[in-house]
Amino acid sequence: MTTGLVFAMAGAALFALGVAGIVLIGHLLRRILAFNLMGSGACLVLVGLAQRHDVADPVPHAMVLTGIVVAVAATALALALVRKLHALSGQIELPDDADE
Amino acid sequence: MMVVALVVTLALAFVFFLSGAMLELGPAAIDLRVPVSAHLAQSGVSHPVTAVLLNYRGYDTLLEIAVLLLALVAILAVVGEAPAAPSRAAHPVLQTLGRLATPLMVVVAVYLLWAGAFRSGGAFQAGAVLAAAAVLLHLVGLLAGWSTPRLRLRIGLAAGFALFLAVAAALLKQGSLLQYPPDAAGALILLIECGLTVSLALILAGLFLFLAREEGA
Amino acid sequence: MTLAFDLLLALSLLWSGWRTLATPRLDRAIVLFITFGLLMTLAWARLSAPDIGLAEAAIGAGLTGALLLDAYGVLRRPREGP
Amino acid sequence: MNEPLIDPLVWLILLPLAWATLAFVLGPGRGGWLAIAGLVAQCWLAFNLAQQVGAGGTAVHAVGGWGAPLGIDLAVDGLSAAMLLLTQTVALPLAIYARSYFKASDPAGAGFWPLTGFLIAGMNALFVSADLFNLYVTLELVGLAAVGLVAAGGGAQQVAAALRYLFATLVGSGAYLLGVALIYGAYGTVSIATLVPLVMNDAPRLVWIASALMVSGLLLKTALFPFHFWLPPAHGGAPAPVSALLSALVVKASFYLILRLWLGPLQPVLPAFGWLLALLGAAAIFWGSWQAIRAVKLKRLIAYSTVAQLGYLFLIFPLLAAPAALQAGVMQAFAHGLAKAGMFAAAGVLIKATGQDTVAGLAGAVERLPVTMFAFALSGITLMGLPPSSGFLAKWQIIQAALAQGHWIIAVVVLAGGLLAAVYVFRVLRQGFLLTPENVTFAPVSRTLEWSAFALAAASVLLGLRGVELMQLLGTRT
Repeated sequence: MTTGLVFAMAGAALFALGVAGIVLIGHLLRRILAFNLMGSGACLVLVGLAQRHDVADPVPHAMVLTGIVVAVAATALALALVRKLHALSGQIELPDDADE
Repeated sequence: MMVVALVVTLALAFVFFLSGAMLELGPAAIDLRVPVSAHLAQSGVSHPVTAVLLNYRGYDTLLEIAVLLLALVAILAVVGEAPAAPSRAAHPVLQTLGRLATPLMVVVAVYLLWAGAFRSGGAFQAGAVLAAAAVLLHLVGLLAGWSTPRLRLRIGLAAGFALFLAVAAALLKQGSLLQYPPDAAGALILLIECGLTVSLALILAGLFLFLAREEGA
Repeated sequence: MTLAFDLLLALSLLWSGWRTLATPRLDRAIVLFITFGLLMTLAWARLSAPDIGLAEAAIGAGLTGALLLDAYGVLRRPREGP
Repeated sequence: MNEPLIDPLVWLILLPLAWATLAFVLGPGRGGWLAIAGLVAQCWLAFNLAQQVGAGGTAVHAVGGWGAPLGIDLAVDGLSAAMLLLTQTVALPLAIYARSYFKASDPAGAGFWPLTGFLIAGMNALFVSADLFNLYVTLELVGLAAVGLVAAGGGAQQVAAALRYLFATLVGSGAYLLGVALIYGAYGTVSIATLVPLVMNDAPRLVWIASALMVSGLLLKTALFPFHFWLPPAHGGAPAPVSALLSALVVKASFYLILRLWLGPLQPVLPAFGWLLALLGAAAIFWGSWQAIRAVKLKRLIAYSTVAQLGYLFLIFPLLAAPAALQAGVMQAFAHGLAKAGMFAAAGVLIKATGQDTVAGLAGAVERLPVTMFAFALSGITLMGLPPSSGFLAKWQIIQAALAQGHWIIAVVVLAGGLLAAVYVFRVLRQGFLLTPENVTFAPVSRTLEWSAFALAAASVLLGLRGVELMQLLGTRT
């Protein structure tokens, strides 16, 4: 068991935790937290699995830097939407999709 | 309750199978570390991660800055027109702390930008530290939230990306997009990184400060 | 020895991630999330990726944490619905 | 490599990025003419590229001059050239439509031009990318731009729809990213061209998990039944030009990527799931049509029709062994893209004129807005699959491919879907033919809006007569 593999597995678990959180939790701020856990998990797998023989590889490092920036952009957009929803309706959970 | 049990079971099974598949994996067929270091001399920088980020896979980074700028545009479109929140005066001690920390953070940012060429650091980290300084100033009440951006701020927000895009297009005459001539690569990458640092700092700070104005609205 | 440290770190990552979602109070959840970000920074250091560590600390834990705390401050004030 | 400075492949990405940035700098609501000028040039580039590909096969552009696997390659074959052509030709009339749709101070139009520019750049980049990680970045570009467009200037319901869409699209791209991470771990590269022989040679269990993750993520983004839950509120609630862009183009981007993976690097793995996708496609056709038949609101009806029409795209997957199936799928993407853009554009006119978004409120529309209702009917003809429309050609090809391989059940699904489409299209038309109620007035609507909707709808029918050229283009593949 190498450092890379340990963190790749932890990443897989974090990803699953994040997805389960997004599916199960209604509160929007928590869902955003869950999304970030999911993203961190995928990044850990990307770097950890590539380094399963414990030699650093710069290519996934650069990819993860890209991933982190994309994640913060998505988080900020999600927070702006949540705050707008709260300002308009006072809610912090998604209402049922009103069909009519 | 049934749903929770189902999701948790699925998640656990997924982690179990995925970990198992990871353990049985043989060595990868391709090792990119070889070409990464083989071409490092022509890349214009000596730090491999920066070489990947701004040269070998610079196109990813170009699109990634587009994502960031786009998120800011979307946020501005979502929150609409609103007056800027006034800065709330914090405790004097905190304000002094903010005044002291800011120049220090600027120095750290400049160092990070400069260091990116040959060791860990670069435009992203530098821009993030500058943005953090702006957020800190806002939190201690020395910087107001931003209202709808005027032309000058919009230019600042877009300049880094526009510069990157212009360089990428201009390099087409070398044969393909973002193809740096080896002798000018270092200078061009530094130019792009300087532009990116300013715009990234503004955008990242903007993600915070444009939202901060909504308070009390 | 290092393997034990890695395992401990990986478990703390999972634990803080789990608590972030499960803890009843939202403000604690956000603090736990920032803790999670700092633990991630440590993990990147262990994976010999200092570049990511720097970015994670500044963006992942710092900026995202500030954004979340700020949003929490606004959302916690109840507003009258329409 | 062709003349570098006018390489259409690269400029199809750079141009929309440039006008998006300029439109942002110009300020909220500005930049419409810039976008239209840019799109005219992009249309020309896309036609040019399609001609090049049709004549000389595929084109590859090594970004940075490094070449895969160290650098990122862009590659164009018949399939990508066709998708580029579809995107530019649908986007141009919609841009003309949108410029007249959003009034100068309309908050819904505040970010429209920069967001649309980034959206189109993202799609064009996606269609030409030959690198799995680069594709992830383009997916995020498209997804976040689309969410911003849905949310801009909207009320609580629209923001809620945007949030639901955002989480769906983020989970989708997250799953895709994890898949890419596993592929990189297994092979040490994310370049499609490099991966093809490697996966063919040896696909360990991890690659199966990666394939499942990537495809499920993309299905979520394509809104294939049962992942369609986010689509009706988002497409039904957004302003009409946005609904049109999203329904006609954005969902096709992730469909294209599934197809690309299927025919390329994941070929040894994915065909095992062909019938599953076709089954979901059939369910989408029935469920979406049924909901469209029941819908009270006009845009909801059209959004559910999108859920149904996307189903046809997935019927081709068990048939892909024959090249005719690919042609059928792309023809369906064209038919639905043009028709749905025309239909949402027509719906926008009707909503502006009647002041309400219900099917019941359309009484008298044929008398007052004949051009728009004619556009709606033409789009309807394509969706039903009546000759000589492109929809007919697409459905006919699916049926032919299915019967040639002995899968008559797929042919039955296609025919039944056409009948169901007729029910919801005629529901709208019948209401439009009713006499105008006494107390109802129609607000005047700009001619530009009516005629750009008409142009899209007419194109969807007329394409049926020029289908052969498109088919020939698809013959050229890497």
